[in-house]
Amino acid sequence: MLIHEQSRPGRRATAQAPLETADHGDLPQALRRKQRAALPEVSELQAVRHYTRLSQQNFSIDTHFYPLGSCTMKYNPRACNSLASLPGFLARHPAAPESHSQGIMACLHELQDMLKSVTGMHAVSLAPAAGAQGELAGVMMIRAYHDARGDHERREMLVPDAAHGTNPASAIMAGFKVREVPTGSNGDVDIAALRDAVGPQTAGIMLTNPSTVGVFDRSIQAIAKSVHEAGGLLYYDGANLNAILGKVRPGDMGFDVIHMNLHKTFSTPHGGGGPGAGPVGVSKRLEPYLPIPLVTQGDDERYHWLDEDDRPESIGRMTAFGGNMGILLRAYIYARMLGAEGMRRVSEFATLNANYLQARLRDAGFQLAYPERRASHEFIITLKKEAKAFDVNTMDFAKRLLDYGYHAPTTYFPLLVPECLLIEPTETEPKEALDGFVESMNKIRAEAENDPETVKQAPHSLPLRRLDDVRAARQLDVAWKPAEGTA
Amino acid sequence: MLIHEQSRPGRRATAQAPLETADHGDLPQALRRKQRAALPEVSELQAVRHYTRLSQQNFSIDTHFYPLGSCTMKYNPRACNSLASLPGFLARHPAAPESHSQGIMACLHELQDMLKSVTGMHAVSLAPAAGAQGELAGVMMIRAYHDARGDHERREMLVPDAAHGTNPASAIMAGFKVREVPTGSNGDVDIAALRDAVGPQTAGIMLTNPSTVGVFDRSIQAIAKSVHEAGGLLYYDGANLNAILGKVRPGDMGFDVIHMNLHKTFSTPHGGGGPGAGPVGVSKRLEPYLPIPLVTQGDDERYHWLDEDDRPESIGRMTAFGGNMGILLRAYIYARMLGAEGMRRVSEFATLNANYLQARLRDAGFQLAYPERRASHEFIITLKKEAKAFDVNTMDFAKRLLDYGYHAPTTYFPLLVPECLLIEPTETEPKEALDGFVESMNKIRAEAENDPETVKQAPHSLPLRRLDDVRAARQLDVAWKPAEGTA
Amino acid sequence: MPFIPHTDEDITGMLDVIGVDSIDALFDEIPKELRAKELAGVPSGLSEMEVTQLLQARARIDGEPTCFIGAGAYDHHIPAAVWQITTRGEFYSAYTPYQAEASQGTLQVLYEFQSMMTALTGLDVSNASLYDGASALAEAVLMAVRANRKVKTTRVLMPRSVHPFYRRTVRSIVQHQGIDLVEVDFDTETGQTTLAHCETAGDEPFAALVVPQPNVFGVLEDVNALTDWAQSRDALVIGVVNPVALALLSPPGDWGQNGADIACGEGQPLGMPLASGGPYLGFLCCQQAFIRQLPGRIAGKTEDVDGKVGYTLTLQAREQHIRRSKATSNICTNQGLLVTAATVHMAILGAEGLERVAAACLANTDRLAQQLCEVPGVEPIFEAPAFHERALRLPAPTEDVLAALAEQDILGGFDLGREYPELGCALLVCATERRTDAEIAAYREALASTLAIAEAA
Amino acid sequence: MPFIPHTDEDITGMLDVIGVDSIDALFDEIPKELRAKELAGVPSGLSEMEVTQLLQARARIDGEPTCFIGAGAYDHHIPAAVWQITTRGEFYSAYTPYQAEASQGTLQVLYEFQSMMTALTGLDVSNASLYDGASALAEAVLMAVRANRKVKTTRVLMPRSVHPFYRRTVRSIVQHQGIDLVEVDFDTETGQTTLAHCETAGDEPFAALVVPQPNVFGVLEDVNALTDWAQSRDALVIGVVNPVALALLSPPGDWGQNGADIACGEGQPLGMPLASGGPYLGFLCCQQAFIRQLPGRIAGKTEDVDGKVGYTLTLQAREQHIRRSKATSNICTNQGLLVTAATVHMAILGAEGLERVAAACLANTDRLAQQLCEVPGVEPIFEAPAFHERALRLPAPTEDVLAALAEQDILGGFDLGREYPELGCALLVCATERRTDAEIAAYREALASTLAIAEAA
Ligand SMILES: Cc1ncc(COP(=O)(O)O)c(C=O)c1O
Ligand SMILES: Cc1ncc(COP(=O)(O)O)c(C=O)c1O
Repeated sequence: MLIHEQSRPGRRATAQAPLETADHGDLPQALRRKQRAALPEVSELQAVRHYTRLSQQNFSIDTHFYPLGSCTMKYNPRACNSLASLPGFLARHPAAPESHSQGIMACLHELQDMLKSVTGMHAVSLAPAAGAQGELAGVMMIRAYHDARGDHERREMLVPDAAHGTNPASAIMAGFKVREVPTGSNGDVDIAALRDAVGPQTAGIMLTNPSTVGVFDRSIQAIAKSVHEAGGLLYYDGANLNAILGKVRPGDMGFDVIHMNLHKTFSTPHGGGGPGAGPVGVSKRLEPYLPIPLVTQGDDERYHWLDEDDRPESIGRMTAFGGNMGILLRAYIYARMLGAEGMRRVSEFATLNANYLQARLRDAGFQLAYPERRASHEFIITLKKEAKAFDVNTMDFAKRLLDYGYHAPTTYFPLLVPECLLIEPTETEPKEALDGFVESMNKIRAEAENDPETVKQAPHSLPLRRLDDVRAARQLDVAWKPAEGTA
Repeated sequence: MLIHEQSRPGRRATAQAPLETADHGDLPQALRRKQRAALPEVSELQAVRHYTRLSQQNFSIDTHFYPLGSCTMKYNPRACNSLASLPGFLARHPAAPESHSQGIMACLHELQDMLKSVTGMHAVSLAPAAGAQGELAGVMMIRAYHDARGDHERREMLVPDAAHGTNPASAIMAGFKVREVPTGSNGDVDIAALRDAVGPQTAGIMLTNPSTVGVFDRSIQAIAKSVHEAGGLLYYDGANLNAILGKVRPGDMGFDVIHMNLHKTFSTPHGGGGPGAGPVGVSKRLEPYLPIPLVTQGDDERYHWLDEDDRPESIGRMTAFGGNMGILLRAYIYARMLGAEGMRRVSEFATLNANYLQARLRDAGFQLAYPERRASHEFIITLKKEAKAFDVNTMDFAKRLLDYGYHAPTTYFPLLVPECLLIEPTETEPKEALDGFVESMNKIRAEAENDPETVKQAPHSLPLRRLDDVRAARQLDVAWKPAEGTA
Repeated sequence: MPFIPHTDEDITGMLDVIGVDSIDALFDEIPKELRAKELAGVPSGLSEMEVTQLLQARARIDGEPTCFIGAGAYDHHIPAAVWQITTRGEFYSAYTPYQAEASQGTLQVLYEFQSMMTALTGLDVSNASLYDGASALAEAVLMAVRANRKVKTTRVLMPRSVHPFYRRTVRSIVQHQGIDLVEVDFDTETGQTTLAHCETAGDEPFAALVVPQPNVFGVLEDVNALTDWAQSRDALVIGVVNPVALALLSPPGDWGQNGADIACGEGQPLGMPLASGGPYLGFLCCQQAFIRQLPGRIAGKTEDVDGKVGYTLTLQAREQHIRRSKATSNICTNQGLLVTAATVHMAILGAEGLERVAAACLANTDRLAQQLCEVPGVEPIFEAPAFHERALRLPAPTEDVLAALAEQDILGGFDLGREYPELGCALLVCATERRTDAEIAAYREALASTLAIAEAA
Repeated sequence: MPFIPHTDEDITGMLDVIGVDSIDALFDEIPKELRAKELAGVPSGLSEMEVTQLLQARARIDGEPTCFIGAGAYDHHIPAAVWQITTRGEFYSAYTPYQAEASQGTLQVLYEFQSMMTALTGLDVSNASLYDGASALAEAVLMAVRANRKVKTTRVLMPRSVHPFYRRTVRSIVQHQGIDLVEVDFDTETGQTTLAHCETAGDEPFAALVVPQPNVFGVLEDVNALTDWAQSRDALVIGVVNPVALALLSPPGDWGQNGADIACGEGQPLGMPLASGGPYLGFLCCQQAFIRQLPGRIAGKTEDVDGKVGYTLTLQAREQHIRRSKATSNICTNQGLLVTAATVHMAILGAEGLERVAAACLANTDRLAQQLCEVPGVEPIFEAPAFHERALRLPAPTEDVLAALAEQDILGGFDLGREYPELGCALLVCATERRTDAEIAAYREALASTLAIAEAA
């Protein structure tokens, strides 16, 4: 039942609004609202009960193993939330003067430094609000760089076919044309194809390494060389940074720009779809273009903002107030708890878990997409064999996993592997969770063989059975509306 | 699965203990622990996931209608929790000097005053930790009063048969003998029997009004007169204060002592069984005996504690540190949000809800225990008709209600009404919840008639079916123990 | 190992299964020469206790100033229930609801949010959030250019009365997509964008007109006239609105003859703490006709195989993960958790509660402006009716005045003069419902003495 | 109406069904003359915003002093997860699990708590909490007298080294049940209760001996000798223990030849904030033989009709709601929510984590005592090994010194001299793992200058 359906005219959570009725008599009639908005009218208990019960209908890290590939669903330390919510942090207005902002600025400045160190980049801006915005900022900086050199012909961005959809979409937003580069059968970029693709029109390439197919591209140095020699720059999609934290740095691999998804690698909440934070790091030559604001520390040890006036070449402002500060704070807290040694452990154990799960699934007879390769922090299996044999597809497996109490891995991404599951267990899951997952996969395959309908009709144990996506798109209903004549 | 069963030797939530290993070399060997305690060894995520999922297995006010008679399960405003948890309140040590305690003391002092006003008593102590401890304090004060007057023969406490079990148990703890007083068929105390019972041995009577049978005892003035004339005092069990808040005051009814259950009337959390707070209020003649500490305000407007030294006749200290301060604070916040007018509304709407639900159930054919009477904030129905006709008892009804998403009312209490349900909807429930409850009761009766097994086997929709209480008591297992030979 | 559950035994067993003898061996595909050394810039790990002490000190260091700044972020009361619910693990630690059956909580919240936003804005459909108000405006501009089938142009009229940070953000984001942002000036008497000013943009067609309500000065624009004017020229109208103000003000869907086409804005006033600027929440609503041009996620109602109502992400073909380079936007992660907060907030306040908040802010800011204008030399800049901000002219440089006030722990407002030099020493002040009479009086006193000193100097 | 959902329409409809025409009519059985007038002492209601402002001011007013007080309540770090989980509505707003099937969350937590407490104390069974440590000791005393079948006496030996507040609470609660509390003195050199002191209680039998470990001075008692001595006289032994200390110290179940019979104490150090003294949590454990004398609730393991494991309250026949005047205690509402916090806390820390906390407290208090004793005139009072508190003798009246320190926002400790005049100017100090070196150094400086001034005066 919707909260709107629990509404009764005149019901109120009275303690929550000013009790005294203030006058607003001098608002011109023509600019006033004629009819109250049809917001629900419920008591505070009703709202609390409704949303508490709704929350219970979610799978989440705090309740379930959630091996959603590419998303790094790992434990969000609770301290990050409570410390970022200290009254002193929550109360600060974004336009408060520096005299009253030293606490948060100290955290941001240290975070900039830690991110530089961890990525091997020369400078970092925390401004972008999420990964995709970091991508946009990143490719805009590539463009600004070429433009500043008068190199206006470089309008083509290379993007591997395995790339996340945000990569081509961001390149387009920055005014580039996108050219796809194929992935070789071993999972690495097809280097010959890449060499054919580069040229004077090449602005750069957007890569993630390890890539979205879950392997570390061994020819990264050759790729870098080839793109750089053609005059292009290398963009690093940091969504997979969890795999290499403290082990190998994008800057050392030859990347010129990187964005990081702090909501992945630095474990800030995914929040049912966000918020995130997508800081960008750059090599020295791109530094002038970083999005503002930046935090700097003066000789007096005090922190200062750098904004448009201080950074005339900046690509500018990505949001009104400098980004998702509360998320940056959570990432900072997490980073301080991990420390250098903890960061290295992140990638080590993420990789251990992925390789273990990969080995166990392989041993159980599931087909790996890249059987010859090490898994990074994630890996791909393809169920095309099962799909053919039992007429049960990957989505059916995914839905049936829900019945077994596991969130499904990412399905049908990347696009180049048919019937695939992209599986990312993360470092915070215990071995028992991985073993339980394997056991469930085995059971489901047995069901697929013996009782395919059970799998095809899944889920069975959740509040709802399988939902009709087609109906949702055909008979569009995206907002509750009051019945005619009411409200 | 128990958290212990998820334990693996050497697993740690490392961020949570001091990282540096401190020395404790000089503890004498004979006093040291030989083997680590078998506490679970889990990661932080495992603990969070385990307890988050466990929590989801509870019914609670925040998730369900919970009409548990005598318990006043109403909405616990969330602000009370967050404000009582402000760092300044949480950090204060109980033995902090008055110079550093003025904030909380101001709240406690005002709470004392508000409780005086609301009960019509002369003075209040906030010390008792819950209702039962308030009762103990109350009857101890009665004893101290008689003793101080040299009236040492008064060793008998009158307790109506309908009283809550804590009443006789508390009287015994204070060294009284308990004498039961019967309830008349109209729900009021049998006044003739009472008159027979009082005498020079009478220390007092413990009453709640409205009583636990859900009606207001109309002869309260006669009762008071009769007990007082016999030289006894009147004790008011404030568990039912929600019914009369702002409408009629125990002090005005003639009571000499009262305890309040702030976790009921003042809506502090029930917490799965506690904590509570059981302040006591007294008439002037009992004031010297109040349990300590008390808060007083000096001429300098500063607050001071009154403890043993200041109050030589006090019955003393009920807990080490003066009571459940955080709960008192929550009650204070609630009281301030309600204000005088809000308090009156509490009893009005609690009573409206109870009488409405009573009327609807009566109209639906359920038998009321006291059909001639107004309900107070709660009322009793008896299912003895249904039990006889369908061989389905009150407990079966209760369990089946769980399937319908309602917590069961109190069952088999008070003892004098057979097959009874004591139903207390509270003022914070909307009419829809009451209507839904009636509908479910009707359905269950129909099931009892047509398909009694479904009712007798209930619940069906919860994670567990009906639990075996007898087995629990016979094959006692009250703590997990590590397997022999292991830690 | 913080947050890592592996025991030594686990590690050995797992390596065995994999068939390697050290974790390091798992990284053997990474060229040796690339392997990272020490992370010099990262200090060693702290325990939660230590990090708590550090952060508590940081949170304390800046004191507890009284805030009279608005300018796009507002210090409203947030019911305690809002964040206690929002931070429940099931909301906090879930991801985008790709498996609808396992995410009905999030999905229904999105649907309810969309319903509430359409109710507030008077438009047909809403998405499920964008990053913030400014980036939402950028998306709205791009969307309008795509959606306007009547005129094929990339010109968009952008009044200068739109918040300067919004205008800059829009410029950053759209600059490489050929959008031509044409600035429109405002009337320095009233602070309003008049039709006359709009006309100066010339006769060439334009795809859309942006209409802020209230505008950055707090001033109410004549939205009806502006809407009709733009639509009569085949342009779309994009309202940039404050959602709390909408409790009192005519919703974009009601503007002019036909209503605005698109509305966007900052959701922060709906239950988000100031928190230095984020995370907040951009919202974007539009008329039904444009839904396929709407960027961002959308939750839709549907049924399961038994006919039970449920919710799912819909129209995903607009999004980057399906449409890739042809998507309506690159946005992926949005502000889901803030949507949850806003939804709970609106459910608790209801329309009447929001109206009370809006009215109290209005009254408080009136009182503040009145009192400050009693200080010699301080005067209102604009005449037109305003919502809960006021532009004031000071007899001394705004920057100096603000610095002096800050020393007294009063954050006196937003320095308008820096953005609008033509207004002179201009200050934008705001007093939400949380500002008390005592705080307003203290501000007045502090301003009076500050200006007295400035004059004496 | 705050927290009341009724609309006017609801009210009318409901009154109709009841058959009365006003809410007031529902109170018509209350004699008119008893009806309350105005509630003069209760101010009008405040909105949540107003009450927030009020409470924030109250929470701030006393500053943020550094706390070196222990004396029964300890300033430990509490993992953030503990209270974020504990305050989840399903735990926070549930009642006693009378309907077991609808309360498995609470019940399993109780069972796990009992399991953890038996592990810590080395005893067989635990109840599911009492109000606090002091009232738990009172219940333990009553229980021991009931449970001791060998000697029929109501004499109980109570060392003076037991916290004075505990002794007073015990006295209040048991005074009318004929219990004879016999005080036993301590050795002023070592701070320990020796057998010689115990012997002074005379030859008469006694039902139980209370043994604090550590005692109120932080000093470790020779629990093995005391236990054997008492049990050889057919008395039961009641340990009063600090649960964090138990991570390092021999558990009551291991004391002497046969182990203590009962152990109780304050659970506050297991995840409860200081919070002015409560809500905390009393725990009570005992050997299996005494389970039917144990007061308070107990959760037990059982099965449902399908044989699935579940939990339920058990042995309720001991309790007041069944046994009424013959119950083991009058307790009903206990400290359930704190049990939840303690259980999560212990699960997160584990035995090794608790051990680290205990060791860090020990080391910190050693350091503190050492540094304070460098101040001229300050010296340790006792010689025996101690846990995380130390009794120090001051060269000036404790009360004055504490007041002077408090002015510098240092809460210097607990005034022992007030309770034990024979110790002179005595101060009990404590430094938990949260106290930093800088704070300890600051205390030392402040004490030195305070005493220097005192001497000069
Ligand atoms: C590989 C990859 N790149 C980019 C992104 C986009 O990041 P965000 O969702 O933070 O915008 C994602 C996120 O899902 C991703 O997995
Ligand atoms: C009528 C009555 N009296 C007394 C009590 C005891 O109060 P508490 O549980 O707070 O100890 C209760 C609580 O259930 C009760 O209902």
